[in-house]
Amino acid sequence: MSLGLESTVEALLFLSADPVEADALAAATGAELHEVVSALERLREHYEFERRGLVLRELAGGWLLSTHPEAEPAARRLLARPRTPPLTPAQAETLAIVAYLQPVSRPEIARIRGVNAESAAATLLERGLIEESGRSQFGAVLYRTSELFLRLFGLGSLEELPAVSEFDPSPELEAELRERLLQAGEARAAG
Amino acid sequence: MSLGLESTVEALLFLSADPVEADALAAATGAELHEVVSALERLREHYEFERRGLVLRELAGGWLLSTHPEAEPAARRLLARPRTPPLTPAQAETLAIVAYLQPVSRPEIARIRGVNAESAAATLLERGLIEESGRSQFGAVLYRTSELFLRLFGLGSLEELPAVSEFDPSPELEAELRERLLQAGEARAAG
Amino acid sequence: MRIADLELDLDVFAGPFDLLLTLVLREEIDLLEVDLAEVVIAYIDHLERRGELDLEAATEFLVLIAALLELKSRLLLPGQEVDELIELDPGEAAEELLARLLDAHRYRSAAEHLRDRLAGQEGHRFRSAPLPPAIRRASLDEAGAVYDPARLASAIGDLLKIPEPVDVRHMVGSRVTVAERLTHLRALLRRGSFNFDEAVARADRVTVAVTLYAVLELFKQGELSWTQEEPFGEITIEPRRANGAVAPAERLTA
Repeated sequence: MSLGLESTVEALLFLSADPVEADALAAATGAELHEVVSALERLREHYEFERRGLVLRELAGGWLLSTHPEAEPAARRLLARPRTPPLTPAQAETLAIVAYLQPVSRPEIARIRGVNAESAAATLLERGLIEESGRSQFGAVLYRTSELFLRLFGLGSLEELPAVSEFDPSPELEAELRERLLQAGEARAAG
Repeated sequence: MSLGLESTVEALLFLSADPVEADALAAATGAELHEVVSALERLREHYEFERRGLVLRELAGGWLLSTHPEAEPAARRLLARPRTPPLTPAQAETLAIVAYLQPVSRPEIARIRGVNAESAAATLLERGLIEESGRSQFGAVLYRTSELFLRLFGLGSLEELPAVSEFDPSPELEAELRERLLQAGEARAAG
Repeated sequence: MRIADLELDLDVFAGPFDLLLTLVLREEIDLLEVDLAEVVIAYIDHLERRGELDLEAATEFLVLIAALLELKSRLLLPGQEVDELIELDPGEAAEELLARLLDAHRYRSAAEHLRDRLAGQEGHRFRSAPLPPAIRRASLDEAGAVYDPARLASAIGDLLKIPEPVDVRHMVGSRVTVAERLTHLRALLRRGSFNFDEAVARADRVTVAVTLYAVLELFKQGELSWTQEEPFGEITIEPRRANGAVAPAERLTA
C-alpha cells in the first residue's frame, strides 16, 4: 500500500517553511483540488483530536505546519540557548576577521585566510555570531558581528575588542590593519 | 489536559534543524531520560504503524524527523530540486578516503587516488559533506566528514560504516594485480 | 586494453608498459633515465586513438604513474646520503606499487558503497526552516560570556604573520613556453649572431632555463651553432643553414 494523500501532504508541509497553497499541493501530488482540501481537513483533525505536537493552520493563502503552543516553553529551553560548541580554528579566524574589519565580504575573508571561507562563515551565520550587513560595491554580501556575538564574548561594545597590537608580530608597519591582513594573506597564498 | 510527552517531543523535533540527543530532550521537557526514550519509541511506532508522512530516525548521534521516502516524487515536484545530487566517482572516492582516514590532507588523498583531489574536495566542502579539521604539521588543511555527511548517508555515527577491510580486494584480484604488475613483465623479460 | 599492454617507444626503452615496470623494479633500467612524461603522452595518444575511456584501466595507470613519479622524485631529491640515492630495493618498490594499486581498489569499492548508501537514503528529506520568532527572541537573554575575546586577537595576530618566503618558482608551471622562446631566438637569428646574455636580458631564471632549452632544440634542428671560449664565459650563438654551413648573411654581421 502506498502512502496516502493525507500523509503525502503532511510530508510536503513538513518540508515547507512558508505556507503552501492547496493548488500547489494538488499539482505536486497529482490529486484533484477537492481531494487535497479534504486531505488537509483530515490532517488538521488528526492533529487536533489526537493532541499531536503539530498544528495545521491556514494562513495568508496557504497551509502551514507549526508546533502546538503548549510545547513552546520546552522548545525555548531546548533551542533558545545559543549553541556554543568550541570554535574550530577556521571559525575563529573567520570570526576574528569579521570582528576587526567589519563590514567585510566573503571574498575578502578568503583572500586573507588563503582558503575558502564558505563553510566557516555559514556556521557562524547559522549560530548567529555574524550577520549580513548589506552588499559591497561589487555586490558581495558583507558581514558584521551580531549582538549575540558581543554577549557570547562578554563585550559591552566592539570598542572592547582586545587591541591587536599585543598579538601583532609586525607593529612597525604603518599600513592599516585591513591592508596588512590582505598582504599577509596574499603572501600565504603565494607560498 | 496538557500536551503529552510524546507530542511535546514531536514538536521539539519538528523545530530542530539538527539531530537532538535524548538527554537534551529530557532536560527541555523536564522528564526522566527513560520516559523520553519510551516516548521516542512510541512516536516512531506511531509514524510507522499509522503510515504517516514522517519518519523518526536516529542519525548523527541524535534524533531527527525526516519525510517518508514515498513522498519523494511529490516533494521533488513541489520543491523543484533534488534532495542531494548524486556524487561523481571522483567525489565518492575522495569522500570515502576522508571518511576512513580522517583527519586527512588533500596531498594524502591525491597520493591514494593518483590524481589531484582539488576540485572533488572543493565540491564536497561546498556541499558540507566534509569540513576542515585543523592543519597538518606541514600546514596542509586536514579534512574530516561532517555531521551532514552522517545525516545524508543515514548513519548514526561513523562506527556504522563497514570496516574498511570489507573493501579489501579479493585474494583473486590481489593475485591478478600482482601477476599483472610483476610476473607478466618477468615472463616478457625472460622471453 | 590492459595497462600492461600499453606499447611504449621511449629513448631508453621500447616495449610494453608492464615490461618497463619490471625492468625498473629489477633495476635493469634506471628510473632516473625514464622520461615519465613520454609514458604519459603515449598513454594519452593511446586514449585518443581508442576514443573512449576505460575507467578501470585509467585509474590503474594513474596510480602506477603517480607512484613511479614519486619514486623518481625521491631519487632526485638532494641532500640524502649517496648510498640511499642509488638504492631502490626492487622488492620494496614492487610491494609499494602493489600496495598503491590495492589501496586504490579498496577506496574505489568503499566509494561504490557510499554512493549506493546515498542512493538508498533518497527520499528522506529533512526540514530546514528558521525558528519561530517567539523562540528566537529569547536567545539573547540566555547568552552568557562563553568565549574569550583574546582568542580573536590571537587569531588576527596569526593572520598578520607574513610567512617566510618559500622559493617555489621552480614548482609553478612556467609562464614562458618553449615555442615562445623559439620564436624569440629565430627573430634574433634573422638579424645575425648574438650572445646568450642578450637573448635573456632581464629575464627570470625560468625564462633563462627555457631559453637554453630552446637553444638546444634549434641546435638539434641545425638552425644554429654556438661557441663558448671558457666555462661560464660568454656564449656566442650564430645562425646555420639546414646543411650546417654558417649563413652568409651571418658572416657579414659577425
